[in-house]
Amino acid sequence: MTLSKAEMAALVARDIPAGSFVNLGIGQPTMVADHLDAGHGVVLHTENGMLNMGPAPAADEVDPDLTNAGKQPVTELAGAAYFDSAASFAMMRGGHLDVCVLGAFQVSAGGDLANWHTGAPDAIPAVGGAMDLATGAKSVFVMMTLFAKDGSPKLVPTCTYPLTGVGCVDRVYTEVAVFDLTPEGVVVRETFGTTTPEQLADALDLPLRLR
Amino acid sequence: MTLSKAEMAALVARDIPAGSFVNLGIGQPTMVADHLDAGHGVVLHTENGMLNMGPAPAADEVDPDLTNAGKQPVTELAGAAYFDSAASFAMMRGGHLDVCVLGAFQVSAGGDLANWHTGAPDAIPAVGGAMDLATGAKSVFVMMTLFAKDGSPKLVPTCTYPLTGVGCVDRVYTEVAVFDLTPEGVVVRETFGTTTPEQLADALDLPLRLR
Amino acid sequence: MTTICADVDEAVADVADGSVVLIGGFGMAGMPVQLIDALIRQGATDLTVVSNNAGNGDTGLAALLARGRVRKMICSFPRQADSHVFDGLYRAGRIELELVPQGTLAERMRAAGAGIGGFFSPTGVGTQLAAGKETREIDGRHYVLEAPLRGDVALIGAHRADRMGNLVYRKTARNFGPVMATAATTVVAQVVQVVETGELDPEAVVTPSIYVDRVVAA
Amino acid sequence: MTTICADVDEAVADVADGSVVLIGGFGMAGMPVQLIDALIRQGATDLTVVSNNAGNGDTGLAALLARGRVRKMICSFPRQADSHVFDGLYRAGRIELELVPQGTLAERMRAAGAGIGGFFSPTGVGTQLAAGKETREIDGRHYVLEAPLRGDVALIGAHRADRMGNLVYRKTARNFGPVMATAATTVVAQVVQVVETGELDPEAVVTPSIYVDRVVAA
Repeated sequence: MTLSKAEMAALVARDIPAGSFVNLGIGQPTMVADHLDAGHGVVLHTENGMLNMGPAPAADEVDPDLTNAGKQPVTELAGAAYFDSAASFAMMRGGHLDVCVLGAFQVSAGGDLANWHTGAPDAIPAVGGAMDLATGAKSVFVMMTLFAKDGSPKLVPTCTYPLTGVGCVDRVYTEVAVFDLTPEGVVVRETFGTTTPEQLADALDLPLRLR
Repeated sequence: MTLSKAEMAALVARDIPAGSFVNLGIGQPTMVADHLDAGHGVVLHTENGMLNMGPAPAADEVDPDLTNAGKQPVTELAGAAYFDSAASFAMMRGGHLDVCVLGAFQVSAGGDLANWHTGAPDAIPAVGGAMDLATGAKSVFVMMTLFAKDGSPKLVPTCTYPLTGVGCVDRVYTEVAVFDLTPEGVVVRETFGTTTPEQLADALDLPLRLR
Repeated sequence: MTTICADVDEAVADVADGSVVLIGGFGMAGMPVQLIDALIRQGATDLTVVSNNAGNGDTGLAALLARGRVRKMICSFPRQADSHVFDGLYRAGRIELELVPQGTLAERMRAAGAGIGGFFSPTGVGTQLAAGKETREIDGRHYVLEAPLRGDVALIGAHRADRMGNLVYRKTARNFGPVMATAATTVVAQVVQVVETGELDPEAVVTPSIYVDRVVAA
Repeated sequence: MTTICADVDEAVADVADGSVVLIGGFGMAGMPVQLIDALIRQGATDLTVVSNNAGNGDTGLAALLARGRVRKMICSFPRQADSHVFDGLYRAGRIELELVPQGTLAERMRAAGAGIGGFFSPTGVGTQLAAGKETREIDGRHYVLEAPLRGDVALIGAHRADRMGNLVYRKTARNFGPVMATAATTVVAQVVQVVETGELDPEAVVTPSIYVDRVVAA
């Protein structure tokens, strides 16, 4: 048994400290918002210039001037603030966000992140705010499947895809386990279903430590 | 006959192009504001974070939250905007002000400005925004007496006082003449009363050109 | 002094071939579509366009790209679900791309507007996007030196202007407008409404009039 | 998360000896006088204070200086008609002074808040205030490299806060408050009024709550 994407999102939401300022990357990380408890006081930041972003609007309340980083319509919660892109990225790069949650192609044991470019010759590269987030947030959480479609691990000794940031990832959420990337090495924080740390150690080309 | 301070201020005001964005330094340059024609559309900037600053208020309308760079009470004109100090100096340093008017201890023929520090051992130095203005404004006008109290010229071959900025002054208004500092040298733009360019050439240790 | 233009064509009449054009917007939010349409009619070509994205769908920036007027895009995120115009040009080798992290893109324009000659950023250190750039360790952290990015023209979308040229924006459509307004020689703002001077709250003005050369209601 | 403090003494209770304290205000406009009075009562000493001026008259920052609590002032304009407290300490050799051009002072704090490791500024090139600093010619213009300036604590004066900690200021009392709020580990804002969350216009918030640790009405 492995976790569904919704279950992974709920897990990440559970681990975000109350009152944190959080940026959720485009794609799967956006789902984390659905699992944040309103009473928890987490404030969502969107790179295009807003704090205290709310959920998607009803179809008849879509405002083209109010979108998230994925260009999807969102809403405004009480206490929101708007600012321009230079101010938004100053906030990110300056270390003011507590947590960001990003997707990844690969994460290395040392915390290197690759999530912006496959490096394929015909690929059109696009980086957006990923490098700023990876560099700036106090804690960088990654949500990804542990294995690529071809079965190769995505938590690796060294990234083969072009890097987004060096030594920046703190924790990796996957469908079978959560890993903490620490100065002492990769720590298995928890496993799900029938997965055991021994199975993970067999499947990954990495030394793993138990929590 | 020499010009009064008010006459000098009127002269400077006359030379500021319509619609300019202008910063007036503390002290004598502040008087230029009294001679600007409202229909001329000149917008005054104050370094502490405002555009479209108005004149001093009536005594019973003083607002301690609304002051100029000299900490004197001022007023707000229609179309005003407030911004913080970082934004105000970004505007100054970024070359967006058309004209600034500053006082000076000395100006060199090459346009060096000395106006922040006498260099005396017991003097307490204070620079404020003078270096930012001298460096950033498109045109830097100086208002000063041509001679110090001891009779020595203040328009000099080389400044002996500590510099505020290098090669930054475009024009010098004095009680006896106005000078343009050009790549070809110091040009006498106009003289007042009985003063002649020949007298100026005798009194100053500088080659002078006529306009 | 800000000119209130009669129409968008007047507002972009003098854009020269070969110009660096800063175009506001994050996706379509804040994109000055009517100004871009006017620029298409005006005919300037061989342009370098700086914008966060490289066009969405077939309107606005995408339409300018489709006409072959843009030699080079400087942006952070060209690849999107609806970026087929750019994708086609790029794959055909008909457009150059300079990819810049979004925060560095904003900060490079901020530096240009603020008179900063260069700045050390931690973003991108150790990645392909820092390749060939000067790096430096400062207080134990690694940085890459980034240069200011200036425009000849900025085309931005704002919400309201007063007749002096002060601007306010609306929600996340603000994005790149304010920083682009500081970084270009000529700044043209398309707004929904021009109000009388004095009608905007001076505490809430986002782009002061000093940065705005032309305003047009569109 | 922002704490709404019951009084100014609670708001500054943990300021440590030897701290770098950023203090807002341009002269008395925007100076958080009640927070400074609380800091005097609290007793922290050996402080480095960053503020545009070095105190006016005998209240606020001048009172803190008069108590001998400040080892070093970093400011742009200490000498004023009413700066007799600072003048006396300086002439007696009882306080250090680091003089910084006002725009560089603001930009160094902005850099600290924005994660910038250093920046090239044209201000001060060729003057005593650039002596000993790295210089560089970039595109034909000369620049001096300036370093970020961080605080342990910022004490600022704003006009209103909501309960989340979003701040708005009033007129030219805004000055250094917003940039100092980005540049210190702990940011304490003294406001005239705390309003319910939702009562401030999100378009007009100047300092978003993320930058504010403590708010106190005073």
